[in-house]
Amino acid sequence: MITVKYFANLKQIAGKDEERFDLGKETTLDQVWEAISQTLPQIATLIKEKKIMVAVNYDVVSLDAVVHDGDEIALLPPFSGGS
Amino acid sequence: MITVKYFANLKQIAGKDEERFDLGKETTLDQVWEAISQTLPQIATLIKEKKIMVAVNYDVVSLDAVVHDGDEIALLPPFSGGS
Amino acid sequence: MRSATESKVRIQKEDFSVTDEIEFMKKSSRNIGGITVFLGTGRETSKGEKIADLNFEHYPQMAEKKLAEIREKGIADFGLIDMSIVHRIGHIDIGDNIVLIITCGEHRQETFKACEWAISELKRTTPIWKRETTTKGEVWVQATP
Amino acid sequence: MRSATESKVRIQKEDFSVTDEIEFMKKSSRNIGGITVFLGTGRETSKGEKIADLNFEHYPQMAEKKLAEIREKGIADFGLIDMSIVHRIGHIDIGDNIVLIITCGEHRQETFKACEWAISELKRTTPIWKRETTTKGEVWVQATP
Repeated sequence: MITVKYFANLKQIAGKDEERFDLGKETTLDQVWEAISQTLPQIATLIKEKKIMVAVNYDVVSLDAVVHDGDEIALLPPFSGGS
Repeated sequence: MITVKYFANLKQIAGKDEERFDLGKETTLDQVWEAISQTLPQIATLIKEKKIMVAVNYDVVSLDAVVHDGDEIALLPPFSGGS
Repeated sequence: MRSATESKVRIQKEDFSVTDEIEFMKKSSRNIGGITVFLGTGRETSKGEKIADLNFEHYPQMAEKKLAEIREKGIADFGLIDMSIVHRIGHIDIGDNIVLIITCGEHRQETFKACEWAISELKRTTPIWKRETTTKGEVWVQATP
Repeated sequence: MRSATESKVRIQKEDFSVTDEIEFMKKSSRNIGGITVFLGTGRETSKGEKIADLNFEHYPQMAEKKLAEIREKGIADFGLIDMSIVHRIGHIDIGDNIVLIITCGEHRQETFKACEWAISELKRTTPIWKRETTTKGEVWVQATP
């Protein structure tokens, strides 16, 4: 299982904090987006338009990264911390 | 009367905080140094070597400034405030 | 109020005391000569709109990890004695403290450079989001450089 | 401890509270978004020599006048909301606060620039002198830029 986490406006769009997908031992982010687009096409579009950064296990990765069973994937809208 | 004030190491060299001179209604700084050199030749030398800044009535002035009766002249060694 | 002694990078709901955080940092060394502090606070207006409510959310673990990376890189790259970063989350009142960055060095020059770099880096790399409620409604703010 | 509310430029023997000074400055406006603080503190060593005693002396009236000029010019030139400067005189222990400069703005950029400018300007224009006593004896320190 991989976990996908939603933050800020993405959480509002998704209507949830996180969801889980069973995509085998190893898969690509593209296949994760494919899985998300089944129920959340709006979010898949934002990813394709590169309006979202992606972190795997707390580090930002490129959109062609490979992910593994047990990984935590986070979809991160532009940050606005620091005042 | 004009007042001449000594600070930091100049106070130690002069052995006093300040002294007063009666140099008439209007005079030049050169005449003030002349008066100082009578008793404190060491300080007059530091002034000539431009190792001291001079303030008249709390503003730094050039060494050819004219001073008036009642003015406060301060001899200022290089500053070292601010940590 | 969570204590300054807990950790040099923290994300917390509670307010912090700038004096306590500085005094804690001073314990790092007796050779600190310059300390620069950046304090971000809640403004009343945003792009001309009056703010009714201000809220911060973060991605736990990743946000703390990024702050720790900023601290380590800042100390190494700028030759600091120490650095600390605290960011608040949850509801913030106008005028309240939001973020605190403290940089300590032997001399002041490196502490200014490092502090300014650290707040830019925080905005760029740390998963924290601001939600502003104004008369026009609620918006998740986009990053401002 | 002399109170933050007395004046926004002060020279005093007593220590100050960084938190109190910041909170006093926050009262200037509800639109402060960034505050930069520089705090100079007493270091244990100077040019490799261990410091046994640290003392500051100032030229009363002129020093306060110069700090007021720095404050006014800094606010005007950098577009700040407000600025305050406090400098201590007399005996300073290692680790103790010496000087505090607080710059407040709507955004952070101008507060960093103004704070760094203000401390350089203070060192350049304000008649304050440091006397260090080390194992080599007592010296009046020459300005360090």
